[in-house]
Amino acid sequence: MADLLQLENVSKAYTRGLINTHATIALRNISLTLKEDEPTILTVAGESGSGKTTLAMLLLGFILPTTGRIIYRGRNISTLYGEDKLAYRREVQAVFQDPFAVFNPFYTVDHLLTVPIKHFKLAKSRADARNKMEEALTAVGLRPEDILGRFPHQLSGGQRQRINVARALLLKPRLLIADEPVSMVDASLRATILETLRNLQRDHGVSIIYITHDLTTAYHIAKSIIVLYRGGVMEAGDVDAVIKDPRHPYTQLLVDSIPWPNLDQRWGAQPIKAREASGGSGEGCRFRSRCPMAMDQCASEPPLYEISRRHTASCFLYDQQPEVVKERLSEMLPA
Amino acid sequence: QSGGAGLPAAQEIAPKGALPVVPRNETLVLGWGVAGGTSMGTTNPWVLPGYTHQEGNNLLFEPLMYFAIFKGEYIPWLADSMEYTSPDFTSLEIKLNKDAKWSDGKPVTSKDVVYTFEGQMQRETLPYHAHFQQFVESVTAKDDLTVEVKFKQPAPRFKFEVLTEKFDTGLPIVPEHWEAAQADPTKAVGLDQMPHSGPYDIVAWNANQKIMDLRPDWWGVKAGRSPEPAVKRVVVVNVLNQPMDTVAQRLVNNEFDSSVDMRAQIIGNILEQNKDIQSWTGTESPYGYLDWWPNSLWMNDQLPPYNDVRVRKAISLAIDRDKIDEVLYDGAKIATIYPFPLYPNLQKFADSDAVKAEAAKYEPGKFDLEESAKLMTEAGFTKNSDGLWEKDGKTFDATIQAFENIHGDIAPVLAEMLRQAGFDANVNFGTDAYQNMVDGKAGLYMFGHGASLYDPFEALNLFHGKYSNSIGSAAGNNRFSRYKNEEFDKILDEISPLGSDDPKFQEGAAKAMGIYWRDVIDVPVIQWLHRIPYNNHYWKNWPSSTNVASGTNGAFWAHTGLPVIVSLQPTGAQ
Amino acid sequence: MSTVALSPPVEKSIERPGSLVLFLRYLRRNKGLALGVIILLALVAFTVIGLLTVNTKNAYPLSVALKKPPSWKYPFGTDFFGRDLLAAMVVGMWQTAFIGVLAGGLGTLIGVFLGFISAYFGRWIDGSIRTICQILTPIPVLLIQVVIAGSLDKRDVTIVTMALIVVLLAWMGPTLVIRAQVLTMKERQFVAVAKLSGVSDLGIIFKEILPCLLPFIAAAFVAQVFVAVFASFYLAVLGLGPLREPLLGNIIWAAQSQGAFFNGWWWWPIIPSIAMILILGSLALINMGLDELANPRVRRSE
Amino acid sequence: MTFKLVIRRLVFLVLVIWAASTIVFFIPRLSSRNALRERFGELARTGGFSPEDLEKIIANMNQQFGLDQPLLTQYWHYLGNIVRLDFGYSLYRYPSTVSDLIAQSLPWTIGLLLVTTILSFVIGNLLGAISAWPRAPGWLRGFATPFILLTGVPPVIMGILLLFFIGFRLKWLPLGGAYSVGVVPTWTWVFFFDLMRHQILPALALIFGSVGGWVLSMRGMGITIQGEDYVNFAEHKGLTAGRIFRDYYVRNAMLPQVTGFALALGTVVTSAIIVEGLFGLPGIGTMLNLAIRSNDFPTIYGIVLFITIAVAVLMTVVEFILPLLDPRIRHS
Amino acid sequence: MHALRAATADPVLRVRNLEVTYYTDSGRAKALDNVSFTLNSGEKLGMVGESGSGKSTMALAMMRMIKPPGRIEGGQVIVGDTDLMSLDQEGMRKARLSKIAYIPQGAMNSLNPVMRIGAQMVDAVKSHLPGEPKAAIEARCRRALQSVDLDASVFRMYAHELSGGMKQRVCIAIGILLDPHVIIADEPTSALDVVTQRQVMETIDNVQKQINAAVILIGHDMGLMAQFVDKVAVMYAGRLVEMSTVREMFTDPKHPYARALISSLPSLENKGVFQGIPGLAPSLLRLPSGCAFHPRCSSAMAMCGTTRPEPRILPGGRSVTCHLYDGEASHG
Ligand SMILES: Nc1ncnc2c1ncn2[C@@H]1O[C@H](COP(=O)(O)OP(=O)(O)OP(=O)(O)O)[C@@H](O)[C@H]1O
Ligand SMILES: Nc1ncnc2c1ncn2[C@@H]1O[C@H](COP(=O)(O)OP(=O)(O)OP(=O)(O)O)[C@@H](O)[C@H]1O
Ligand SMILES: [Mg+2]
Ligand SMILES: [Mg+2]
Ligand code: NI
Repeated sequence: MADLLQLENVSKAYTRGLINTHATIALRNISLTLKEDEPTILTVAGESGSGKTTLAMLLLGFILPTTGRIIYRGRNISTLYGEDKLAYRREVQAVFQDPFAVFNPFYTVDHLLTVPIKHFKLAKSRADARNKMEEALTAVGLRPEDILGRFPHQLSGGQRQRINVARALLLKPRLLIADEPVSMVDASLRATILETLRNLQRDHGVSIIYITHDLTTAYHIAKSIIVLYRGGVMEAGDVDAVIKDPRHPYTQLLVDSIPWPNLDQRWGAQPIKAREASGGSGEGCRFRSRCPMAMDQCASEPPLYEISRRHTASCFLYDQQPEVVKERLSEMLPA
Repeated sequence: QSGGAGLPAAQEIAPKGALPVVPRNETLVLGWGVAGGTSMGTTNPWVLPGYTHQEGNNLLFEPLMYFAIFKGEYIPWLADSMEYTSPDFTSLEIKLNKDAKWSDGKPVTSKDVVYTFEGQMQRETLPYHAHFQQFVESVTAKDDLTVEVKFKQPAPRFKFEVLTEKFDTGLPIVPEHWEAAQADPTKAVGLDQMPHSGPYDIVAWNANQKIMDLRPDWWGVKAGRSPEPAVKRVVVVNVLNQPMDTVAQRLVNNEFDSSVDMRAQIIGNILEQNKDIQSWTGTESPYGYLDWWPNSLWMNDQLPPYNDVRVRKAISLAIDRDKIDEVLYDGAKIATIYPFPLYPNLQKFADSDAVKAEAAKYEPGKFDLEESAKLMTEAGFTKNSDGLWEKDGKTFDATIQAFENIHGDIAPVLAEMLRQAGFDANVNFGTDAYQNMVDGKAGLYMFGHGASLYDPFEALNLFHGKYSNSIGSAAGNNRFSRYKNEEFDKILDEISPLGSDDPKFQEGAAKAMGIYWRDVIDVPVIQWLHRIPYNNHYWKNWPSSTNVASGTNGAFWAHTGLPVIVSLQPTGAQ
Repeated sequence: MSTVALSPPVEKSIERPGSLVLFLRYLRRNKGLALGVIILLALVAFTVIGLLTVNTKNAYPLSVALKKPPSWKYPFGTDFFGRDLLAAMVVGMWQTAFIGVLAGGLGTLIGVFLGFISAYFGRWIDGSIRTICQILTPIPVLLIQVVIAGSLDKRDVTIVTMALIVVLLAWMGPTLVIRAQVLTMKERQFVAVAKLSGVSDLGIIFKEILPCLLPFIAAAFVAQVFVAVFASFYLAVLGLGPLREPLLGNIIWAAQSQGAFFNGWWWWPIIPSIAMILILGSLALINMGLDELANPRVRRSE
Repeated sequence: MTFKLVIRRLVFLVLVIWAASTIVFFIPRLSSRNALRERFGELARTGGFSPEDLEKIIANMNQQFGLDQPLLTQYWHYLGNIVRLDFGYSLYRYPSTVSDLIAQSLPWTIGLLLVTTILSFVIGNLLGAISAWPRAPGWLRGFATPFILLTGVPPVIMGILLLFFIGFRLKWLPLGGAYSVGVVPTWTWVFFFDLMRHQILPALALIFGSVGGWVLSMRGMGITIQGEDYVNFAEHKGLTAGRIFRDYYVRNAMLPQVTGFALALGTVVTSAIIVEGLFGLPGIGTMLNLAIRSNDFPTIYGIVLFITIAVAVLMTVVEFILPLLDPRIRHS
Repeated sequence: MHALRAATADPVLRVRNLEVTYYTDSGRAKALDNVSFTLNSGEKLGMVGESGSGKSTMALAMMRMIKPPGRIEGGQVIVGDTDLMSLDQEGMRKARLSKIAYIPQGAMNSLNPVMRIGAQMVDAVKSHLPGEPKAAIEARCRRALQSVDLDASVFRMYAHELSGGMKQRVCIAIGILLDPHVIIADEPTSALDVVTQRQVMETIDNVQKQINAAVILIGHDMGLMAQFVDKVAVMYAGRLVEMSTVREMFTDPKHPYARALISSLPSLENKGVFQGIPGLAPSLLRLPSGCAFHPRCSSAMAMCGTTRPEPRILPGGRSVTCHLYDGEASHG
C-alpha cells in the first residue's frame, strides 16, 4: 500500500525582520500520512492562527518546511523539477476560501478553466476542452452558457465558488486541499458545495484535506479530524468520536462554542478565557494559559495519548492512557 | 583643498550704524548686476579673479589718466602729465597731481605708482603682467610726484593701452601703504577697509545692492578735476537675474536712473513710455554709442574646410548685412565691414583713399548667394538632399560658437542666413563656447575685436602669425583666427614702432586691411552699440552725442563711469 | 453522476451595455479623466493636422515676417526671429510629445522591468534594487539633470539626449510603484491558482500579473511623461536645451531674453505657455483619472 | 522607536548623501570640459587679461583646486570635505567659498521656500481633502478643481504671468528685489512690511505652482480613506462632520503626504531657481541659476549637494516624526 | 430612564414600508421593497437571507446612511415616537448612537488606527452631550468597556494592539455608550472564529439585557440565530418574506424559502445529509416576475409567476409573504 503523501516531522516558523529576527512557529512537528488507494476526507480544524493555512501552503509546495520533509509519492516535493513538478502540480490541487480572489480580474472566468487544460494538456482539441469545461460546470450545478464569457464580478459569490469546485473536478487531482471553501459562501449554498466535494471523493477517488474552523461542516463531511492549536496537534481521530466526545479541553471549548441550529442545543456554560495576544510562549502545553484544568505538569510538552483506537488527545489529563508516537498519528485516523 | 586655504571669506558689508538719510533726488540708482562677476566684498583690484571695476569699484580707484574717446584726448587725473621722453618711445615720465590723496588722508605719491607698476611686473596673476614683462625695463620714482618708466623696446601704445583707463581696460593705481602691509596683497579682499582715491565710500554691500556715499574730502574738487559732485549716494541695484522686461519697466517707473545696456527694441519702447528717459542719441535710433567691440564671424583658418579661402569667402557672401540691420536694429546701420570701431580717428582711416580702394577691390560687404554657391562648388562641395553643402559624404558643420547674453539675437539670425545658403549652421551658446574658440576645435565663432580704439594696429595685430599657435592649444588673447601669412606679418612688424599719425603707418595699415579682406581672415559683421537708458527725472547732464561732456563713453560701469557720475546735476524733482 | 440540482435557466440574462458605452459612461463619471483625454486628444489633433498642413520650416528663424501679432495669416503671430509661432507650436508640440513619450516609455519600461524582477524574485535582488531606489529618491532629480545637462557638450544636447537625461534619474518612481503592486499581486490567490494550473514563473508574470497592472503601468507612464515634459521644459527654460529647436521651453526662454512683454509681443511667451499648461494639465488630469481607475476602492461603482 | 532603528535611519541618511555626492562628483568628470579653463577663458574675454599667462594661471589654479591629482585622490579629498560641509571655492566668485555663498543666500530661500512650501502643503492638502470629501458642499468641492489644473502650470510660467499682470500692468506690487532700493535690512516693522511686499509675487508663483500637486495626491489618498470602514463608523457614531473630517479622514490621509513634504522640497528648490531670478531675490535659487549661467561648477555641485543633503535630512526627520503621528509605525 | 422604557410594552421600533433603490449603470436595483416590521424593547430580532438579499441595506437605511448611487425612496423608521426619516441632518446625527446604534460588519477596520480607543469613545459622547464634564464622559466610557468585559487599559490602546474579538467588543462598547433604544449589529462575528464568536455574542447579549434595548442581529448563520434571537425575519430579494418567533421558524417555517433554509441546516443527528437550495439568488436588476422566489420554489403555483404576493399576518402574529397562505391570513 503506497503512501500518497507523507509529512515527516514538519515544522514551519515564520521569521520577520532581517536584523531582529522574530519567529512565529506556525506549525510544529506534524507527521501525517495519506494512503494512495484509500481516498478519504480529513478535516484540519482550529482557531484562527492555529496554522491551518500554513499546512495547506506546505502541502501545495508554496512554502518550504523549516524542518522535516514532505514526501509525495516517494519524492521530497522540494526536490521536484520539470515534468515531475508539473505532475505534482496537477495531482495536488486546492480550493480556496475567498471565491473572488482566485479569479484574475483581467480575464473572464473561463481563464480559470482553460489555463490548466492547456498546461496539463487535458484536452485534445478546442472543442474537447470546451466540452470538458461544460461538463465540469454542469456537474457543479451551473449552466455553462450563464457562466462562460463573463467576468468574475458579474457572478455571485456562490457561482464563483462553484466554478472553483468545477475546476477541481476538471483536474481530478489525487489530493484536493480545501482551505475554508465555504466560509465566505452563504448558508444556503454551503450544503451544495460540500455535497459536490464529497462526490468528488466518493466518485472520483480524490483525497480531500478539508480545512475549517467550522466544526459543524467538518462533522458532516469528514471521516477524520485533526484539531490544531498554535501549530500543534491537540486531538485527532474519528470525527464522530472527537466531536461527540471531545477529550482535550481545547476541543471541548471548540465544540462547546458551535452554534448548533437547534433551539435545544445551547452553547455550553464553560467560561471562555480570551487568548492572550503574544505567541505561544515557552515550552509545554500551549493551551495551558487558557485551560480551566491546567496542572503543573502542563509546563512540559504533553505527548499524544491514545483515548481509543480511533481517538487520540495531547493532554496530561489522559496520561494513564498509552502514548502514541507522533509518527503514528495517521493510524489513529479512519480512512 | 590645498592651496586656497587662508583666504578671507567674501562677506557682506553692513553699515556701522543707521544709514544717514539721503533723499531720492540726491541718490543715483543704477540697475546692474551686483556680485555677478565678483565675490562680494572684494574691493582690492589685485584680488583676481574676483575683482571687477564694473560694480562701482570704478568709483573707488582712479587711474593716472582717462581717455575721452569721443574727443580723442587724454583727461589728466591722478597724473597731471604723462609724456614719452624719447622719440623712439622707450621712456616715459609721469607727473602726479600734488593734491591727490587717499581716503585715509595720505597723499598719492610716486611710491604708489611704482608699487602698482612693479606689482604688475612681478605677479603673474595680475592682468597687465605680460605687457609689463614685454615692454618695461624699469620704473623709478624721481621724486614724490615724478615717476620715470624705461622700456625694453619702443612702446608707442603703452601709455594708451595700459596706463590710461578707457572702457574696460587700463590700470588703476593702488595704495602702497595698505597693500604692502598685507601678508599677500593678491589675497586681501579689501572690504570697506582699503584706502582709495575715488570720491565715494562703500557703506553697504550685499547681494541685493551696493550703496556708496560721497565722501566730503575728495581731492578731485580741490584739484579742479571736477566740481563738487551732486550725487550724494550711489545705489547699484542687483538686476542680474531679472528679465529685461522688468529692468525696463523699473526704469520707466523712475525707479532707476540708468541701467545696463539694452536691445534696440526695448530701449525704443522705454523712450516711448517715459519721456524723461533719453539715450545717447536722444530719442532717435540707433540709441547707442559705439562700443570698442565690433563683432565678427571668426573662422579657424587652419581647420578644414575653413582653411580654404573660397569657403571663407562663400560664408562672407552668404551674409546679408542689410537684413541684419532691418531685422535686429530697425534699419539703423550697424552692420560693418571693419574689424574696428569707427571712432573719429579710425573713421578717418576707413575713409582714406587707400582703404577705400582696397574695399572696392575685395567687396567685403557683398551679399550674393549665387557666387557663394559657385565658390563652394569650386571648393568641391555639393548640395545634399537637405540642400546642405556636403563633401565626401560629410555635411559641412557650420555650428557658430557664441555667447547667449550678448549674441542672443544676432547669432541665431546669422545661423539662419548660413542655413539658407546651404551651410548646416547652428548656434552653440554653451558655456563651453569660449573654450571651443580657444582650443580651435570648432570652425566658426562669433566674437568681438577688443583691440583698436585709436588706430587700427591692435585690430590688425590680432591676426599676426606669431599668435597662431597650432590647433589644440590655447590661442592667446582672443586671437582665434590662427591665420598665418608672412607678407601680412612683415607689414605689421614694420608699422609697429611707428606713431599712429605717421603716413608710413597709414600706408602699411591700409595694405594690411586689403590682405584682411582678400583672405577673408574673418567676416566682420556688426559694430557694437551701447544703448544705455538715461533717466532725466532726477538727474540731468547725462552724456550723449550732443553733450559729449568729458568725452568719455557713457557707461557708468566702465572705468570712465566716474567722470560721468560726478558731472551729473540734479533736476530738483521730488 | 451528480445529485446537485441544476439551477433553472436565468430568464433573461442581464443585458450589459456595450463596452464603449460603458467606457463613455465611465468617462462621464470620471470627469477629470474625460477632460484630460479631451484636451490631450485636441492637442494631438492640433499637432497631427499641423504637421500635415503647416510648413514646418517656418518654425525656424528668418522664415516669415517678424514680430507680427496674431492675425489671419499668422494665427499665433510671429516672433522676433521670424518664426511662425503656429509652425513653432506644431513642431514644438511634436518634439515635446517625442521627448515625453520616449522618456516616459523608457522610464516606465525600466521601472516595470526592475519592479517585476525586484518583487518577483525577492531576496537580495529585491533588497538591492529597493535600496538603490530609496537612496536615489531623495536626490532632487531636476537638479541632477541640470548638472548633467550642464556638464554635457552643448552639441550633444539634442531632443533625444534630453529625453535620456530625464530617464536616467526618473526610473525609480515607476520601479517602486510597480514593485509594490507586484508584491501585493503576488500574494493574491489567483497567482497561487495559476501556479497550481502549471503556469511557469514567466507565464505568471506576463499572463497573470502584468495585465492586472495595466492601469498602474498606464498611470506610471503618464506620470513619467509628465515628469519628462516638465523636466525638458525646465532644462530648456534654463537655457540648457537644444537651442535651435522650437521646444516650448526654448521659445519661452527666447521671449524672456528678448523682453517680449515689455516690447508688447505678449503672444510670443503666452502661446507656448498656454500650450505647456494644456499639456501638463491634461496629463495631470489623466493621471488623476487613471489613479482612480487603478484604485479599486476609488473606482466608482459599476 | 528603538535605538537600532535610529541607527538604521542614520546609516541610510549617510548612504543617500554618499550616493548624491558621488553622482555629483563623477558626472562632470565624465565629460571632457574643464570648468577652470572655461572660467578663465571668459575672464579673458572681457579683456584685460594677459594672453600668454592664461595657461600658466590655469595650471596654477588647477593645482590650487587639486585638479592635478589622480581622480581617486580627488574623490577622497572631496568626500572628506563634504563631511565638513566644505564644498570648495566658487569659480566665479573666487575667493568666496561655496559654503559662504550658500550661507549668504540661504536665509532668503528658507524664508521664501519654507513659508510657501508649508502654505501650499496646507492649502493643497485641505483642498484635496475637501475635493474628495463627499459630504462637502458641491461649490466647495468645485473650488478645488481649478487648483488641480494648476498642477500643469510650472511655477516659472506662473511667475512670468504674475509679474506681467500684477507687476507690469496693475502695478500693485514691486517688480523685484528682496526689499526696496536703498534700504538696509533692519529689525523694524517698516522694513518687515517692505520685505513682505516684495515676497508676495514670488511666493504666489511658488504656491500656485505647487498647490496643485498636493491637491492631486491628497485627493487620491482622500478617496481611499473616505471608503474606509472607520470613517463610516465615525458617521454611525453620530460625530459632527467637522470632527470626522479632521480626526478620522484628514488625519489618516495626511500620513503619506508628510513623507511627500520632505521630497517636495527638492522640487520646490528647482522651481525657485527661476522664480527667484525672475523677481531678483538673492536666494539659493538665484545663486544656482547664476552658477549655471556662468558655469561655476563648484557652486552648482555644492548647492545641488547641499539641497540633497537638506532633503535627505528632512526625510530622516520625517521618518522620526511619522511614528509620532502613526502609532502603527511606532509599535512595529 | 430605561426603567420607564422597560415598563412599557410599546413597540420601540416601527419600520414602515421602507424602500431603497440603487441606481447603477446596468439599471435600477430595488434593494429594499416595502419592508415593514415592529420590534419591542428588549426584543432580539435575527435577520437572515442570502447574500445580496438586502440585509445590510436595511441596516444602513435605518441609520439613514445609504450612500449614492443608493437612495431611500420612502418609508418610516420610528424609534420611540420619532420618525428618523423626518429629522433634519443635525437631528439625525444626534439620533445616531443615542437612539439607534450600529455595530459594523468589519470591526477589523472600523476603528481609527491613529487615535486611541479612549479618544474614539470620548468623541462619540462629546458629540452628543457637549456639556458633559470630562470626568463624567470618561467614567461613562470606562463603564462601557467594563460591560463588554474589556480591561480599562484598553482605553489607552490603539486598534492595532487589539485582537479581532477585542476590536469587535470595543465597537459594541461604543454602540452602547449612550444607551440607545435600538442596536443593529450587522454580521458582527462573520470574521471571527467560533470561540471568539461565541464570546462576542454573549457580550452583546449581556449589554442588551443591561440597557434593555431592542437588537437586530443581521447574519446568515441560522445556528447563531438559534442561539441568540427571539424573532427571525427572512429576507429574499429585498423583501421580508417571513417573520416569526425563532421557535416557530425552526419548527414550522411557512415560506417555502424559509423551509428550504431550515431543512438545509446541518445538525448532530442527520450527519452527512446535505440539502442545498437549488438555483441561484436572482439579480435585483432583473427580478423574476411575480414572486421572486418562484423559479426556485418547489411549491410554486401558476399565479406565483404572475402576481406578486403581499405580506400577510397569519394567526399568531407571524408575517408571511407567499401565495400559499392567501387563504389563511388577513392582510398585513
Ligand atoms: N507569511 C507569514 N509571515 C509571518 N507569519 C505568518 C505568515 N503566515 C502566517 N503567519 C502566522 O502563522 C500563524 C498561523 O497562521 P495560519 O495562516 O496558518 O493560520 P490559520 O489557521 O490558517 O488561521 P485563519 O483561520 O485565520 O486562516 C499565525 O500566527 C500567523 O500570524
Ligand atoms: N453601493 C451599491 N451600489 C449598487 N448596488 C448595491 C450597492 N450596495 C448594495 N447594492 C446591491 O443591493 C443589494 C443588497 O445588498 P446588501 O449589501 O444589503 O446585501 P446583504 O444582504 O447585506 O448581503 P451580504 O450577506 O453579502 O452582506 C445587492 O444586490 C447589492 O448588489
Ligand atoms: Mg487560514
Ligand atoms: Mg451585508
Ligand atoms: Ni435611558
